[in-house]
Amino acid sequence: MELLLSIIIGFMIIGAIYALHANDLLSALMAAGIVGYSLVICFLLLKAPDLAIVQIVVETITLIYMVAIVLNSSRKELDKGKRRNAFLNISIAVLVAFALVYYFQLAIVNLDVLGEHAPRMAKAYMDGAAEKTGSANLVTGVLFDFRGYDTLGEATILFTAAVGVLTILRIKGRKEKA
Amino acid sequence: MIVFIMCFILFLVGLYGVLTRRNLIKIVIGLTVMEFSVFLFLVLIGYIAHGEAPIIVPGMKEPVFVDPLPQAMVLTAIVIGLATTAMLLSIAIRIYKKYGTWDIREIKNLRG
Amino acid sequence: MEGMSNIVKKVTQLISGLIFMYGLYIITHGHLTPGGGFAGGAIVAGAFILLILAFGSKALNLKKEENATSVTESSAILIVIILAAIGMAAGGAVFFNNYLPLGRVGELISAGVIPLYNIFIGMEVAAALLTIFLAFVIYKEEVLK
Amino acid sequence: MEQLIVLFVIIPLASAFLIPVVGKLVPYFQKVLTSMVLLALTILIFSYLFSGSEATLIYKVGGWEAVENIPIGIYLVLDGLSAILLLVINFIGLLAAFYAVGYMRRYTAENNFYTLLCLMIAGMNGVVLTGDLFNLYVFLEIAVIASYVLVAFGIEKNELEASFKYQVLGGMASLLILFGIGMIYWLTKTLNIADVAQLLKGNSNTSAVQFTQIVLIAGFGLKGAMIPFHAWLPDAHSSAPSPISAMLSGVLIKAIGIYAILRLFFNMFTISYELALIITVIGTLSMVIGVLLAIGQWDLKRLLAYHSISQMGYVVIGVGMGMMILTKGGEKGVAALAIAGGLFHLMNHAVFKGLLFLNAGAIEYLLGTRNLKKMGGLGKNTPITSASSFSASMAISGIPPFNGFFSKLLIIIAAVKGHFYLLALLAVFVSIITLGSFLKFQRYAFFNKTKFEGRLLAQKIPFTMTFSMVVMAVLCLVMSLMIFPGAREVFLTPAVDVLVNATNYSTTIIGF
Repeated sequence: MELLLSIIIGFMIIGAIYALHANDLLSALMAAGIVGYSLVICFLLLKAPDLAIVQIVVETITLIYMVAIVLNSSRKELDKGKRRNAFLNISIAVLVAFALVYYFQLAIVNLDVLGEHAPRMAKAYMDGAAEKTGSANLVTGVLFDFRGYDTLGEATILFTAAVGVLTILRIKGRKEKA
Repeated sequence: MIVFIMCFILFLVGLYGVLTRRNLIKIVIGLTVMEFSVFLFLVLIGYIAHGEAPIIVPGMKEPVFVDPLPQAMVLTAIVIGLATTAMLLSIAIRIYKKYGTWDIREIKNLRG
Repeated sequence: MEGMSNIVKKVTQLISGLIFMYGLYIITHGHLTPGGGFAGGAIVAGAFILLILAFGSKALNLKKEENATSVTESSAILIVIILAAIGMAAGGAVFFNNYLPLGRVGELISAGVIPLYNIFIGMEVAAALLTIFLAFVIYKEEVLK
Repeated sequence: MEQLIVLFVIIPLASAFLIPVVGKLVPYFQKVLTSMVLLALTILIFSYLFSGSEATLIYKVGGWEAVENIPIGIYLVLDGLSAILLLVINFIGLLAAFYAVGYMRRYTAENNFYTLLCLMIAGMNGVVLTGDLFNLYVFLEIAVIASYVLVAFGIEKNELEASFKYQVLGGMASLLILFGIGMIYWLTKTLNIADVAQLLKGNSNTSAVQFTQIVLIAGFGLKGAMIPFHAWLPDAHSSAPSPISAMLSGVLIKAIGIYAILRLFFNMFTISYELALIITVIGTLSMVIGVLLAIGQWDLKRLLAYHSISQMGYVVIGVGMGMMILTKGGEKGVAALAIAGGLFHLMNHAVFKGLLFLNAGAIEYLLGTRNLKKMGGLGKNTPITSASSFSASMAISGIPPFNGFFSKLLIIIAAVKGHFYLLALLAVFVSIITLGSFLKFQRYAFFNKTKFEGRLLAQKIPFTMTFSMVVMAVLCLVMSLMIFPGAREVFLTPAVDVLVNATNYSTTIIGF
């Protein structure tokens, strides 16, 4: 299980690196889409069907938004003059990444390994959840009843985003000085 | 253990993308990649070996469920990520209309 | 944004009704099967976006559509917060209290208020995503003019 | 009173959802509703403060009682610290909203402005009230996304760029915070702050906890614009419309940046010496570098934005010193003094920085320019703005009768008593430079001989703007009374108690 997941995440990393270095913006978007959809596979492997559905649909809609914007804009990447010290930048990046990963590995060495998770707060959600919330789907039960307040905040965020996009994309910002 | 480290590497790749890319859309892609890695990290924490998906099916006998709390958190976080990306894209397209390019350095010297 | 070829239009006419129904199914069965307000709402929004993409933006008066969706969105989330506030009045006088009878697990009409939350949050998510997409389309129309 | 805590979040949210629906039909609806809502909330928080109940109020959303003493629902907790933050958010919000009634006539889409203002305030109220980690992240996102849009409200070139940079850095900070919350859930398997505090009481020096603390400091430090992460603040705060920069500088970076660090690092993690050192060093850097960057600025709002960073430095060193003294086992009196100085400065800064941005807005409303060199000769025809701006400038540079002086005095006394002589010296030095740069602002804006050659955009500043400025100017004087024993017990002492004896936050909630 752990091996299978790390292979998929390995492909996601390669896809992400390609997405960031692709020349044409559309191919960069496709690579980002691949990373998103492989996340769906990880969710299915980790027994999270709710997240798989939401991630597929949200990833599709994000791609539609991005392609709607990038389609007839200048898609060619403006890389005037390859960076002279490309090698230096990459080596610095790898060094910093290695140091951070080493520090992260040091931090998580004595935490629970994948799979050994003894839920404490969630134990009350799981045993006897049917009686408390009555919903067969525990995640919906947690989302709408145990932590309904979060979901209200969540719906507000989408409302804010919609109002925000309407505000930013309106035609005239300021009334002409009378 | 290796899975968490790979997840952290994906986070660093996204961070590298956001910090070094000059193209507005690639910065947004870098940010979404960072989001993916944090979501994966949260679900990985909640995974229980041989656990069932957290749906009560009538025929179940004494099931061990995977932890539903991180899944509820990630479901909320995915939609927050969508809202943030939509906001970033609306500002990016507006900047693109004003300057005609996605490139930050271009924008800097056009600004004069 | 002009529409696509006739084949795409015909296929879209067939499919988008199906997608819309599937989205409603996901919303209403949120407490029984995986999915729920968020996933179902996004699928419903996807059905409408598919229509606009296939038939182009001339097909409907976008500005009026945008106002309609943003008004439905505000009213949907207003109903959600009223439903939650009713919890304060009824039951244990506490915000977000599940005050309707829970019924038997696995039946459609069960889990008290959760299906109502699912439906209105699904409506709100669909209207929000549609408003954002319409804002992008209207903005690109203005840019091209 | 227990039932009323939730109103702090429900009322702004409900009004934010109501405005787009009703705002289009009834013309003045959104302005009146916003002001009424914020007035009601300010009165509510005043009633809690003056009721002197001292008890921390706990509200279990959804009615989920703790199972075997493990809290499972989301708790809303109102104690001394959140009370003064709520006071700052709602009162400055009320004055900014009232000011915006006159100022926002120049902008289109006023309906959206008031919706987003209500959402931002609801988000901040939610962050300050919540006792649950993931809930803190969700409401933090609401407040921050609303502020991204409000920064780019005028959709000019530089505003869009400033908002984009702010959004990218803000998005990264949010992901770091979510990453930190994931680590905490991994460590303690629970999200309730009090529960985590109980579990982390023993092993607070393992490498996992330190890694989480660094990630969280980076995330919240970026939100609070402390020195290594301050890059977005000058652009964002200077390009936003004036009432919004007043809210951003005066309230948002406090309610989200500083408050979250205080709540998590005092009440959740057990305070350790290295942590206190990091926080104090960041505070000192912010204080000194912020003011040095501010000297060369000629754009009025950028000057004020840089000063925000340095004044935040004061608050952070006040609290950092308190933490250092507590962990080193020094006497609690000095630590309480330092923390009281920091919190008092936090409240004062909200008032006088908000007033300075409102003055900048009034000047921009009249002259249409923000460049100090182009301004001049305003002293005569705008007496109210020049008087209020004079009082705010004196307050920020710490001149005796005004409130800035007393809070800086507290911090410096605590620094001397706690043997941090370097910090005391730096605090005085930075205060002098602040005075210098604000005298420059006064001279160029109001007492300059040269008549303003451009065309005056308006003859007189609308009533709502002058009213808010006058109220804030009076506040700059009145708040200095908070130092005396009468008013101090009401405002400062409960907040200081929450931080000084940090552990009884979790005992009151879990022991509940």
